[in-house]
Amino acid sequence: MRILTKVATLVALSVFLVTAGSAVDVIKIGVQAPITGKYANEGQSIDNGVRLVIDQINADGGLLGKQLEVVTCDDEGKAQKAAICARKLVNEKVLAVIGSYTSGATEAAQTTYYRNKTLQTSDGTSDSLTKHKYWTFFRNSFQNSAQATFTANYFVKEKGYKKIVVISDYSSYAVGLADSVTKAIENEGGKVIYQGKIKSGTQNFTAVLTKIKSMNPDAIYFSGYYTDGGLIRAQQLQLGIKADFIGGDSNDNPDFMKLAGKSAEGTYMINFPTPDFLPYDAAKKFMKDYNKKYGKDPASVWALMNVDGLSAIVHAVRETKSLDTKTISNYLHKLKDFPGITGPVSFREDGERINTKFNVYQVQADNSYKIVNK
Amino acid sequence: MMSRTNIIALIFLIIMGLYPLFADSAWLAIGTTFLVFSVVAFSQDIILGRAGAFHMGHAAFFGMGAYTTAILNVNFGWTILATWAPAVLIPVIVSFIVISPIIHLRGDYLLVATIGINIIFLQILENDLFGLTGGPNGIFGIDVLKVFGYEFFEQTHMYYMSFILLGITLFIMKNLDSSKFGRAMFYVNKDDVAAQSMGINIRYYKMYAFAIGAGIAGAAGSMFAVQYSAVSPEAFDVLQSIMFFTIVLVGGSASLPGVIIGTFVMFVLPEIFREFETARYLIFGLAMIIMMILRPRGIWPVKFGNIPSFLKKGKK
Amino acid sequence: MDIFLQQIVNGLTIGSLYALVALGYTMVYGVMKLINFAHGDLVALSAFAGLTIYTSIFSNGGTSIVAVITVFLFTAMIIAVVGVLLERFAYKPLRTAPRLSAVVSALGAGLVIQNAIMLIWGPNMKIFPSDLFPSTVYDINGVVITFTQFMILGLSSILMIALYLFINKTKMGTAVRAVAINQDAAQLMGINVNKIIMIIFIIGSALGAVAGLFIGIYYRGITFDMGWMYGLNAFVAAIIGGIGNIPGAMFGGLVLGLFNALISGYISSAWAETFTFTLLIVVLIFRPTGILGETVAEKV
Amino acid sequence: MSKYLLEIKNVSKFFAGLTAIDSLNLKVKKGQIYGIIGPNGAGKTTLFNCITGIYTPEKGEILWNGKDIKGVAPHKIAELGILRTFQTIRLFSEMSVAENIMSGRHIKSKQKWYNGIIHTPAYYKDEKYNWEKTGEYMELFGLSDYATTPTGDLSYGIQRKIEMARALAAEPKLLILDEPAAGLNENETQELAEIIRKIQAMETTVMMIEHNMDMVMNLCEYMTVINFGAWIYDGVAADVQNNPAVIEAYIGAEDED
Repeated sequence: MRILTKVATLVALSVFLVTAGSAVDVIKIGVQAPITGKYANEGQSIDNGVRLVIDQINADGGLLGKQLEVVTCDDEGKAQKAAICARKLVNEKVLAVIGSYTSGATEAAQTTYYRNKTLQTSDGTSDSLTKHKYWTFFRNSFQNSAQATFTANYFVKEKGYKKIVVISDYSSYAVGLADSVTKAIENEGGKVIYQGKIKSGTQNFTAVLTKIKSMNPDAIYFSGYYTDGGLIRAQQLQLGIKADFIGGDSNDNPDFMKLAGKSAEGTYMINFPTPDFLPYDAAKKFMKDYNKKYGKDPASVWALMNVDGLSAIVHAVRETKSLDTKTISNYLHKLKDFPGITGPVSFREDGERINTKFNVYQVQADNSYKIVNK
Repeated sequence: MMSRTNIIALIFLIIMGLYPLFADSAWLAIGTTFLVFSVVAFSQDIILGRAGAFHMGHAAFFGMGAYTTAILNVNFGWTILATWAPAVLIPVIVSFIVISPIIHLRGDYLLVATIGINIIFLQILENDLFGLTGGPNGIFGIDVLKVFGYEFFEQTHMYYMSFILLGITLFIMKNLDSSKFGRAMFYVNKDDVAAQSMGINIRYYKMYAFAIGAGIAGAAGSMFAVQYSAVSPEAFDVLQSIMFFTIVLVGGSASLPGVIIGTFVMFVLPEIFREFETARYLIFGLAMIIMMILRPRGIWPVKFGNIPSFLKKGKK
Repeated sequence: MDIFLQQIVNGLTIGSLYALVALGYTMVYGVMKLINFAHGDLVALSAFAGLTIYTSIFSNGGTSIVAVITVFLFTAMIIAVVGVLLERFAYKPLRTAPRLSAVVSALGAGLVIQNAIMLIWGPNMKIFPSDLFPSTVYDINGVVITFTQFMILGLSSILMIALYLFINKTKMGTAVRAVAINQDAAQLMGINVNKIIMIIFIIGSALGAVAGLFIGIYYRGITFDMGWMYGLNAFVAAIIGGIGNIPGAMFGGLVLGLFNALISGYISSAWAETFTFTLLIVVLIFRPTGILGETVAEKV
Repeated sequence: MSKYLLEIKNVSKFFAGLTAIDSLNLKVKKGQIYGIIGPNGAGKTTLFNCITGIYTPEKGEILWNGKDIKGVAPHKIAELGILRTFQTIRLFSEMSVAENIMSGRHIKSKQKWYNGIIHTPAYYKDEKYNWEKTGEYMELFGLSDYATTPTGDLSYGIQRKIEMARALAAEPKLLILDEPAAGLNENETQELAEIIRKIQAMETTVMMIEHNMDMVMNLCEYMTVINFGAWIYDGVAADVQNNPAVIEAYIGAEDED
């Protein structure tokens, strides 16, 4: 028994030394993103984007004289996996976590990061992400409600839709967006004749669409993700429903066009400016570097948003010369117009990014985008 | 004199008890989940390995415990300690309600019906029935255990809480095995016609197994919810049930060391081989096939003959 | 009324896919008393293999009957071979082992196939070209049938009738039925049981392959883990119809497809599986061996 | 109180239109060794299955101490004191001899539902008592040496004994033996007969199906002969042996074999 205790102490001591030794030299940055699963191409883009920027920072001499190291954890876009990732990244003692892509996975991890004083920045758009007012959390995109107001205004004022159908899946993000859009449309004086839900991943949406067909709508708005949106659009036209199809921000992905095939043409997307349309030089340079390193473009603007979140944190560390997350957070809460690749980055007291704008794109025959809003 | 099983159990408990001294926090987290999963695997074993009911929906009971704690704590503000009793009792009550109409189904039919129960449970969670379950995102921000002002939030605390739960589970299993109830389950499992001719009410003992199994799984679920501070539907899906089912059969039905080994092989090994990320489940599947071909009754099959020593006279 | 008819058409389409997959389950179960958990993953494998064959041989795209027939034949052959290998390596060594060991082996085999797909084709969704079949749409009094739906309904009916005739009218089919009833007796009568089991895996896998290709063509997006969902639904269909019973699997598939479409259309797609499994449990409570299954008296 | 321990009144059992038992009547007195004989397929085992609740007869009454027990669940029948053995041995073959016999003590054990989770002083007393009883029955059948051996590893003759010991451990009022001598050699059959006598001495009524005529005639005080599910004759051994209908049934059956 005494020998066992000795061995145990020895092992514990060496473990302590090893971890203590490694913690000094590098600053770890966590990436929590869906590397596999349904949203894999978005998750991989985020991971790639972060690694690209970090490589550049390291090549320029690092941060506060230290090298940065990326630790990626795959949350598969699932809440429970996200909770496990949170524990893992906290155990790795990362300074900040970039991600995740989905609001659900982001929210599931939030509390753990907050309890362990780890910064987190995500592109999740659910309003609820900032409701706790955790000082560790920064949203690098925009709130659903902002998008909803824009969408409603476009539907009612610009297009003059009379009969609008709103569809979502069951995720809190999509339901939240659909509810806000419905409410906003009614505030604008428009009419939502049907609000339906589909089960993500079931592939067969004809049952709901057949029901919608009988209502003869002039617009179908889908607030869920591209993996379902592309199929809904294709099945809509197969069933001979003539209505316009308008997808919320999460439909903006190349796979949408592949899934919809020829039916993609004429589809509308409402999103933050997509990478190609970003007017900033920094964005153009980022896209070029990304393409050079990975041989393809990032899946969508979300990777760029997350990169901006990372850049803002790195900027704050440089300015405050501190690795204390509370100090960094205090600085970020007052950040104004930091030049990001998706435009100026400013945060509110609750970690909300301010000053974001939207566009409506129409998909052309060659699958390119055209801005159609005023 | 101690029996071989008791010695093995003691060595195992000592190793697991000292484990936090050796492990860093990441490994401690894996160790904690290992303990929780072994508890669930034992409860699955009561139903599958002992009573012989083909039950492939155990994640539902595990999830019921987890969600009971999560809902009562987050939505109703109960303390974690106060949620323990309902986290055990609700799965027990639900098992009575949903299993009793199908308990008479034979073999594979019961297997599919229990998969169905798991899927229905999952759908209730995903569809946010009564606005309680949080839909596909689940419930976040579950509290930690607080007793007399102490907060047990560190990984080591979680580990030892799970360790104690495993201890309690082993204690119950031991008591079960040496009682009329544990034996009756085996009789029903091995030959149900002979068992009922001996006066054993098959229905009663299968339900008894389900009730105890559900209760223990519920307790483990409660622990799981607190450990990760979040619960969400996919942690309790059919694939998870299949894992518990496989743990028991790969390790050895009704065998205490077998179930522990099964949990280790099915849960910890994949964690160790995380480096081979992409190929690991492929290898894992192959291993399942090979294991069943080489050891169809499990790695460490059960040995019967656990009788009082005064009866052990023979040499044969 | 035409909405109801539209739902019926939609339901029959998915129902006949379930039926094709269910036949694979029911034939294996009938002969080996084994739930072939890997069958759904074979269906998924077929969709991926078919996509690769199509894009590598007919990369210029475009609809051509030759292309479609080639893809279907090649894919069905490949999946049949995989099915036979599956039986040889994962199930045959376990024929005399405890029943649950074979179940675990089947689960392991499913994991192997699923992850092999992921390693070969990657974890992301792959998308079928939209021009494999012409995008013609038939509108019959407001009820819309696409060419693809028409093909699914037509080809699966033909395959099912062919299988029914094979099982009931040919010598080989009689041998299959004999092995299903009593393996030992069939062996004594000079039937080569191994050969029959091989034939069953060939037919079951090939039918699953056809279903897999149709899933790809009809729904376009395919993922490495989709086999599980289709497999489970098809398996439930087989049980509802009466597992081990070939017309039962066809009947069960169509019933489940229709039931699903009507539930999704008139109640909620979110509860579709709850209704599916409630139906299953109710059927099992009242008819423990399925709707068309025979009740077997137990011998004591 | 009825005069008879068990009374079968006009019992009929059908399988998919076939008549397995046809309006059968018989009466078993307390303390008897009662034989049921008849050719293969005569419906003897079906009759036992009806008595023990595995089958429910479509017609007639099964009176136990004057009360109808038709359609009562098998485990309840066992609780009433009717225990049985099987024609094809049904032991819990992976389990040890002691554990098998202990299953007979199930209905005598007074453990409460919570004793499966937590043990109480009453549990310890009950558990010890029943294991001791198990030990007594192992002693009685000469099985003590095999206490920890899995029954599947033992010879046919010993397995038959274990099955009887298991049923007897439940202290039955009526013990039903389905071909107890099948597969036994002459010595073992001899031993078996002695054991059955001992059982009778323990005030247990015995009903048995047996093809070994020497043993039946030697042991059974009264017997009923059935063929094609129907009564042919009943009486004491000497009468049965000389009855022309019985002889014909047996010879006819042998022709068919």
